Amino acid sequence: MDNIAGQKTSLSVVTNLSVILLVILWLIPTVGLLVSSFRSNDQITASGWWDSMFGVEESIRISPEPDGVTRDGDYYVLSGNLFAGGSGSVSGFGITAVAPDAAEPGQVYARYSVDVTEPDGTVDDTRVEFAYDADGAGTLPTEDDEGNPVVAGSEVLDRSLQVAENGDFTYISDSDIRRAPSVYVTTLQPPSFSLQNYQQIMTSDNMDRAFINTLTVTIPATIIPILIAAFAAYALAWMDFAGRGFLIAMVVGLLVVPLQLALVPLLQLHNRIGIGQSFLGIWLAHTGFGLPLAIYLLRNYMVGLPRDIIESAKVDGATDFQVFTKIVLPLSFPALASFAIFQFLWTWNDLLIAKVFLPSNSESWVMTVKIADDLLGSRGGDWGILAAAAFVSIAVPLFVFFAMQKYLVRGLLAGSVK
Amino acid sequence: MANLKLKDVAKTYGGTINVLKDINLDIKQGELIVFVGPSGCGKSTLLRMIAGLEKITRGTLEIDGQVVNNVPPAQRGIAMVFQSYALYPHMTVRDNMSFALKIAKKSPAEIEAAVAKAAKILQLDDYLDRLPKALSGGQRQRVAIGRSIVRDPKVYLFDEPLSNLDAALRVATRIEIAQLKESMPDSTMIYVTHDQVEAMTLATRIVVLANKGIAQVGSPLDLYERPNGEFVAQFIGSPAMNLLPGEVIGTGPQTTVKMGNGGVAVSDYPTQESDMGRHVKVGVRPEDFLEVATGVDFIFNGKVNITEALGEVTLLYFEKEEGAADPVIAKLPGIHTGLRGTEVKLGATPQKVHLFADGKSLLYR
Amino acid sequence: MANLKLKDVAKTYGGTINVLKDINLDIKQGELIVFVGPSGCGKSTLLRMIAGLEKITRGTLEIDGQVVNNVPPAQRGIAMVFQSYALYPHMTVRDNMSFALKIAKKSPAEIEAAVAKAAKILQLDDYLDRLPKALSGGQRQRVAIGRSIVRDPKVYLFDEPLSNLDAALRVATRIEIAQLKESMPDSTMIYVTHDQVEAMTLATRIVVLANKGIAQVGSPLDLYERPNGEFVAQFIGSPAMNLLPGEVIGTGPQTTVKMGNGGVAVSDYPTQESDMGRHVKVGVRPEDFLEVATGVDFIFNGKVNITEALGEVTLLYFEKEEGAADPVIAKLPGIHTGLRGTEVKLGATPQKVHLFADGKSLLYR
Amino acid sequence: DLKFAPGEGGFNWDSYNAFADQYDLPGQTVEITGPWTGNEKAKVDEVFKYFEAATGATANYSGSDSFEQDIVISSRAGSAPNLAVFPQPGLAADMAKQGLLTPLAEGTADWVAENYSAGPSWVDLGTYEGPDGNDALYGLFYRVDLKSLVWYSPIAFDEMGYDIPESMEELKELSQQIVDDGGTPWCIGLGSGAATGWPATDWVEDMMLRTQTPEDYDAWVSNDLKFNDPKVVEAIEEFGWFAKNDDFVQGGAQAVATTDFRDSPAGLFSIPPECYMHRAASFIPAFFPEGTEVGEDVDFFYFPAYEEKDLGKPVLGAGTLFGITKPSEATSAMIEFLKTPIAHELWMAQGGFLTAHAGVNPDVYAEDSQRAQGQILADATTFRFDASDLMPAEIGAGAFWTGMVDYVTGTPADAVATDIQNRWDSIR
Amino acid sequence: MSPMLQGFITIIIGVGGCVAYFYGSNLILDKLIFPPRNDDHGRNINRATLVRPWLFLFPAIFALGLYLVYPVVGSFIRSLYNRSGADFIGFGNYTQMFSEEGFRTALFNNILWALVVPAGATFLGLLVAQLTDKLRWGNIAKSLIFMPMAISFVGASLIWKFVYANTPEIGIINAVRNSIGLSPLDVMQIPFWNNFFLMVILIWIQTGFAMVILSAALRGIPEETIEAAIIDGANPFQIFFKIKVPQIMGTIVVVWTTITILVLKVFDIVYAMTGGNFDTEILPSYMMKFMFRDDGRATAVAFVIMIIVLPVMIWNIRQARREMR
Ligand SMILES: Nc1ncnc2c1ncn2[C@@H]1O[C@H](COP(=O)(O)OP(=O)(O)OP(=O)(O)O)[C@@H](O)[C@H]1O
Ligand SMILES: Nc1ncnc2c1ncn2[C@@H]1O[C@H](COP(=O)(O)OP(=O)(O)OP(=O)(O)O)[C@@H](O)[C@H]1O
Ligand SMILES: [Mg+2]
Ligand SMILES: [Mg+2]
Repeated sequence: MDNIAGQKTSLSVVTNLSVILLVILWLIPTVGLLVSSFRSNDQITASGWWDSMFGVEESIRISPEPDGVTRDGDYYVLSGNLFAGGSGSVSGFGITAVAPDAAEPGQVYARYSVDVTEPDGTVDDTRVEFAYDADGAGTLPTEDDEGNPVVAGSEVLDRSLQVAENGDFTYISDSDIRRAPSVYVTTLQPPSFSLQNYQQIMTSDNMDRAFINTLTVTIPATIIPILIAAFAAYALAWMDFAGRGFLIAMVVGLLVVPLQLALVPLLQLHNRIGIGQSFLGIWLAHTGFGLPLAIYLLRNYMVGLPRDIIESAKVDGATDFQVFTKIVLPLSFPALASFAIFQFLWTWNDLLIAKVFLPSNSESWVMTVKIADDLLGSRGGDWGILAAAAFVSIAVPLFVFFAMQKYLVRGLLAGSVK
Repeated sequence: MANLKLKDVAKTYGGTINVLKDINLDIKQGELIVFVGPSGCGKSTLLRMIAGLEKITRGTLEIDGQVVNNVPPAQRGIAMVFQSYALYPHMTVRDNMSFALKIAKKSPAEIEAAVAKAAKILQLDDYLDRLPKALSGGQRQRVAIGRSIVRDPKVYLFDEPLSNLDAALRVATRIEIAQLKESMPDSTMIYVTHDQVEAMTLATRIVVLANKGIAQVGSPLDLYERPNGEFVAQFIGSPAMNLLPGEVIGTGPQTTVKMGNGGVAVSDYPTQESDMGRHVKVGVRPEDFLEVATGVDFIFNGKVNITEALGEVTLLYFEKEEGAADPVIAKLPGIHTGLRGTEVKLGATPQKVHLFADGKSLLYR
Repeated sequence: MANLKLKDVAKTYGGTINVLKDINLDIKQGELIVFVGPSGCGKSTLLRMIAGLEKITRGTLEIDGQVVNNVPPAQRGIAMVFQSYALYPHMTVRDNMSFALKIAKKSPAEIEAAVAKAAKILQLDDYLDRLPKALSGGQRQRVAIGRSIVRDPKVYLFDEPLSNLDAALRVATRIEIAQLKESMPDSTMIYVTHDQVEAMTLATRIVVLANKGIAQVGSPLDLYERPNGEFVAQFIGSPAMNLLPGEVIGTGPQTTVKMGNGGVAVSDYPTQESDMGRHVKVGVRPEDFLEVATGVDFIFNGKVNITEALGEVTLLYFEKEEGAADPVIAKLPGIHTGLRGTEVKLGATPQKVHLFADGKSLLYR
Repeated sequence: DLKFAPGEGGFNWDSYNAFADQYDLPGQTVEITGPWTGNEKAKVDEVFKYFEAATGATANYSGSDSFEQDIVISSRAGSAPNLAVFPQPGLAADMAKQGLLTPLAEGTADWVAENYSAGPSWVDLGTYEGPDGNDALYGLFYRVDLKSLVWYSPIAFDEMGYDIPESMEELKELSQQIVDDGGTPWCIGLGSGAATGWPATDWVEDMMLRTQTPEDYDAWVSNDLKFNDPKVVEAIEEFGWFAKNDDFVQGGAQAVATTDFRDSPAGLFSIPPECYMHRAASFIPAFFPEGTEVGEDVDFFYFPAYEEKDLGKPVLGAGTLFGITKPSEATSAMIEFLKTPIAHELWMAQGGFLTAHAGVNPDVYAEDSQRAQGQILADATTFRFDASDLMPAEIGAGAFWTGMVDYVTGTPADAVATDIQNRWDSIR
Repeated sequence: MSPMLQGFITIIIGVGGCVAYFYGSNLILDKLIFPPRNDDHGRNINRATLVRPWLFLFPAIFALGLYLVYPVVGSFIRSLYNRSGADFIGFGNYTQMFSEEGFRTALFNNILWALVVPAGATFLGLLVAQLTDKLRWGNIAKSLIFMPMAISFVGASLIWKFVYANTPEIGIINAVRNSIGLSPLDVMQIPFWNNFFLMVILIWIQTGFAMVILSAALRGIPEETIEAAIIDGANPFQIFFKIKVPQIMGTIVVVWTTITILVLKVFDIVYAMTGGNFDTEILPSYMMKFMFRDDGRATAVAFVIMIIVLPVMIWNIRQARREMR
């Protein structure tokens, strides 16, 4: 098939492009999650993940320590560098949170107390703020925010701030600077990523234990239902007995049973027969809940195998057991692999069943429980952790997917029958 | 070891499609029975019923006196070559062939030997480690044959085992099968084929299936020389026997028949007075026709439409007469060229002239 | 409409398995070329390369002077019957046959007519509404043939189209194909078969493939009468030509060869002085052997091992001599019984005696 | 490795020693499940360590986000832990009714009444009808949340020259002034996954307490005051005054319904500020950006009452309570332990904990802010428990939530209230 | 014993026990109970043939019966009782439910989900399976598209918050709208269509499932039939729709069914994204509201869900019948 001559390249280009498009569409959300997993919770809520790649213009509040205040006439002066001990580049600054980029670096930003004439004629005092170049003298605006004319000559300098691009600043105030003043600068924040979230997950107590527990739950809970279902599927597909149709119908019907219905009665049952909350219990539970889908998928696949091959094996003297193990099972690899992937995913990501059927002590926690109950900040708000957890737990299933994908092969049946 | 007895066996697919009915057949241990019949007449179906792969709708199948209608295939002691090969796609050629032996818990050495032997016979040595998908059609078929001959079953069932093989290999394999049969005189074989030569050379008896039932059973020569009706007469032998209409004009131990356009046929078939004037079909095999000189009695004369030179013989296709289903064909020994478009007169010796009335042979009444 | 030209074509599977090499072949428009060759020699592969289903590893394929190595199959104007049928399992017989026409946007009436005609020829009328899985092997094959003949392609490719058919149907279909060919003298057909008769009767030229290449190309009679080597000599004709060792004792326009155990063969093959004393193989086809009386020159004598009576002829298998690969076979006209175990002397006319040295024919040097 | 060395600090070590002398239960285990996870779980684990040290028993605490579901499943299935920590009384009452809880030892009710501030009301809140129809004390409150708080950024207030409002009227004025100044006064987020809507119920409850009498509030809880009573509708519309005004809430009224409550305080901290005030319970600092210091970067004030209504200083609160799901000797010991002041102080000292226990030493509070919250509690003229936690789950954790979402997204208040009332009627 | 070893041993015991059952029971059947010896050779074999299917089926039937049938029957009975479980009220829960606006909305939405999600996921899955089939980097593409399958529903909902969030700083949709000057929009609050935005999430997840199964099926198609179609002149689209799709119809039904059933079980997405508000409730999330509070009502919803699947079930049983013939 890959051998066919003259396959059109244009078609393959279109195919490639559309797959790329689809993949990108599919990835956008996931990439978002991935990026978020390297960010702290605050960053996640502050800016979009797509912005996180680039540095962001961000306004921050800096409160320089009020050491070394000098006196200059009526005014108190504080000067220094805003990025004490670090470096940065200021693209704007201000003295209130409302206008953190009111002035450009090199300018002076000043606040004056002034008198204004209100529309009704009364004179009121208010404040005006304006920026001017450091070398030139500032011109006072003639109106305040509301458009009232300023009474000329009434101005008194409240405070002023001058910040250079490298962070050098001079802060002048008419009152003593005892508390650290709040200076707002707008700077380019470098992208900030850390492995903090991952570290928190990976290094938390007993994580290894939880990992092993998860495997202990997952592996048998994947293999056992497959095994049981494969036998049942074979019987339903290739063996002749009364009630076959009814059983098939029943399996389809049971596919839809909501899990929640079954939890309480089953746990009661487990307690009654002495299994209690244990690994055995959770295997059985996963097996029971996974079986309908497994039988359904496998049966449908097996029915499609060429009849002649199975008959041939029977003529060769194989019993049903041998036909199943030697012929049907190997030929059903694609279906087995697909189902294995799904059952694995399902048990791997499961939280509900693990919580119900395993003891609640931390000794028997699986990873999902560990993450949900132990790591996630209270009430599940920590998106960073959640994102990292999602990626930590994605790794193994993806590995399984890769490992299994090679069984989803083409032409397994090629050459067997005409 | 194995006598087979089919009693009133019938097969219906899906309740309505009637494929076979009233099949009665005794197969003795050691026989090699060949099923022939037109495509779709139910040969494979019959074989599959014997194998136990298809339920018998009505009637019984006995193996060695035991009714086995409900015995599963594995317990019937049979080996089968499927028309569709039915190779195990996930196993190499070697594994395909040794599968049955492994199931039977034979020792590895034994298996190895059996496989090697079969591979040699079937010229598959070079392919033992390939998967079926990397084989040619003929190679796949050989694997399918190999799979059955490595075993030692009571009954062999072959469904057109040689159809994809080249002539040389076909002859060789046919002879292998004959020898296999000879070396195991006790085993019973049932063989479906479309190849006349295969049928003729291999069969102890041939079963001709037609029209949902058995048309005739007999030894190859029987069928060839004494077909019980027009169907068998035309089915056995290739090209098929020519059937020409005529009217009985002389009876007795030999019968004389007046043909159309002036010909006269004399047959060794005996007839009675009462047959006088009866409309019959005169059957002459293409290879039994002889060119006769003008003036001599001829059975048929006509204009040659096509000639096919096959080397040792030449086939003459005559122009089809009105009303006739098929053109008359003659097979003359040697190479004849330049006959196309000429008029040729044909006759035959009385032993070789068959007579049929109402589709039945006048020999069998 | 279509001339095909293969130039140095080669095919390698998976980089290492070398299947075909140095294939050079000119196929003229309107020819019916038959590929024959041992099973697994690459016939299907060559056909698939012509169809475009398999990339050509090396060399070029031209159709009507244009290199089409990279032209997709659909644009090559071909129809193909697959060895494995390749029916669409989800479509009824009717839909299988009309698929290509529907794709080509033919009108429903046209499609209906074409399908009805093909179904009639192939006796599939009753099965038009069945799915392939409810058909017998032969019926499936017929559907596959039907699928190709409803179309009107430039080139037909048939991969063993008749192997599962019974003799009568096979003859009928063969003739249909011949007539189809005749009615469309412009269309080119390439045909793979294992059936000698098919090859001989249908082919304009036969291509014998062997040993990864072409052994000989020629008209059927050419190959039959003048094989260019032992391989072709034995491959064409069934049973295969007998090859007997001998020593040249007389040269000239006719050659005399001294055989083992006292026989003498005279051949019409011319030889030169220098060939005197040369060890050659004397080839005689089984059907060319004649029983000769004692005292007369014989080419071979031996004890009959097995006889096979085929009706018109009888096959004699002689006991294999030491060192010989195959037993000598003779095909004598008529029915001979009771020869088993007796000594028989065989001769042949000089035209029918072939001579080979070192595997090559002495005619072609 | 106990966090606070015994005998040191202002802790009530006497009560600890007395408890330790009384109990010796080596080898026994107490299984506890509750809603505390993460940080909070770490803190409560510290507390339990002292229990272990004192008794020799083991205390296993596991927390879960879906605690409400888990506890029902496990106790019905018969594999309940010994103790469960209920985040609201409603679920505990349900389980008590089904016989899944064991009443606390006799005399506990009296003890609570005596030793908790506003003791009798805590007794009431922990008393439910058992399967036999008799009332009994099932729950012991441990940890109280204060809900009537408004969080703000002192620096922002400073810069803008805003003052902390002393009354609801002032609060409304301030809101308007902020808008006039070009800002957005409030951040409100109702999003909480399946529980979306619950933060609005707190608003409405606070408004109920500020517009109606405590008696009306109680009647409302018991549905003696219908949900669609004009009084209730008025309270809902009071909430709407803030939440349904596009100018008043960050992102506009539409955003209120979907913004996650955990993300909603973020606006307080952004520069320029996206909002200036956020009404939330005492636990909200858990969702502030990392490194935020309460008192410095953020502070709170009491969600004030109307001056004109003269309803005093009502306070809305909530609390978690311990209930016995599987009695054992060690379990009873644990309840006894929780009655000691030290058990409360140990968490108080780790921060994020208020208590109604009157015997604790306020000095051990980790932060001044907590002390201040304690002060608000103490100053309250009326204390009422979160109404939605007391209503039947279908209402308090269902119809009320979704009703509030409907309300903020456009449905009129009376329609919403009628809907909820209908639901309430239907479950009787 | 190290936990690793302990885990390993438990795994061995668990899986080994299962294998031992099948192997052992077959052996016992053949060798001990009905040995094909003596005079009852044939009869014993027949008996064994009668028993064997049940041997194969026993563990499955046992597990299904215990883990599904038993709770279902119990639940059905429970759905006939009132809230407390004390009083039998017949179909009271059902009639009550149908009279409620909320339930009807959930039912309507759910039917919408059951139609749209399987169709969307199956179609996209088929598309991806087909497109990636021949690509050299097809396996990588597939893995990437499969990835959402490996993320838990909660994780997935979180991811989509980054897409749908109504602030341009968090939600990518609004970031895009913002950049082209549109005002932010909360897609979760657009009536009716918000359902579709939620469905997109499940489609995004389930496409991977459909893709894996369908791509296995596509690969199972006999290549000759495709070659035949190529020769018949079919273009890639025709090959896909007329040759490939019909041949994997059985698998498409399977995928469709599986996803439909999943749709009827998954509540997490609605739960986490909207909590069922803005008229996005679906039956499973509606059920969760009652679960463990009013079991009578919850189980009644469960049975309504099962009834919705009835058509799909019947479709499947028909298909199975057709195959068995
Ligand atoms: N996929 C493959 N990989 C490796 N070898 C192959 C493959 N397909 C075919 N072959 C080999 O190529 C050779 C030619 O195969 P091909 O099918 O062309 O033979 P053929 O002449 O048609 O034979 P037959 O008459 O038996 O059909 C065979 O020997 C076969 O084993
Ligand atoms: N599953 C089926 N349902 C209905 N009819 C069937 C089914 N299988 C086979 N048939 C029909 O039964 C008849 C006999 O089929 P069978 O395969 O036995 O023929 P056959 O003699 O082997 O032919 P061939 O020589 O072509 O292989 C055919 O006409 C076929 O169409
Ligand atoms: Mg057949
Ligand atoms: Mg071939």
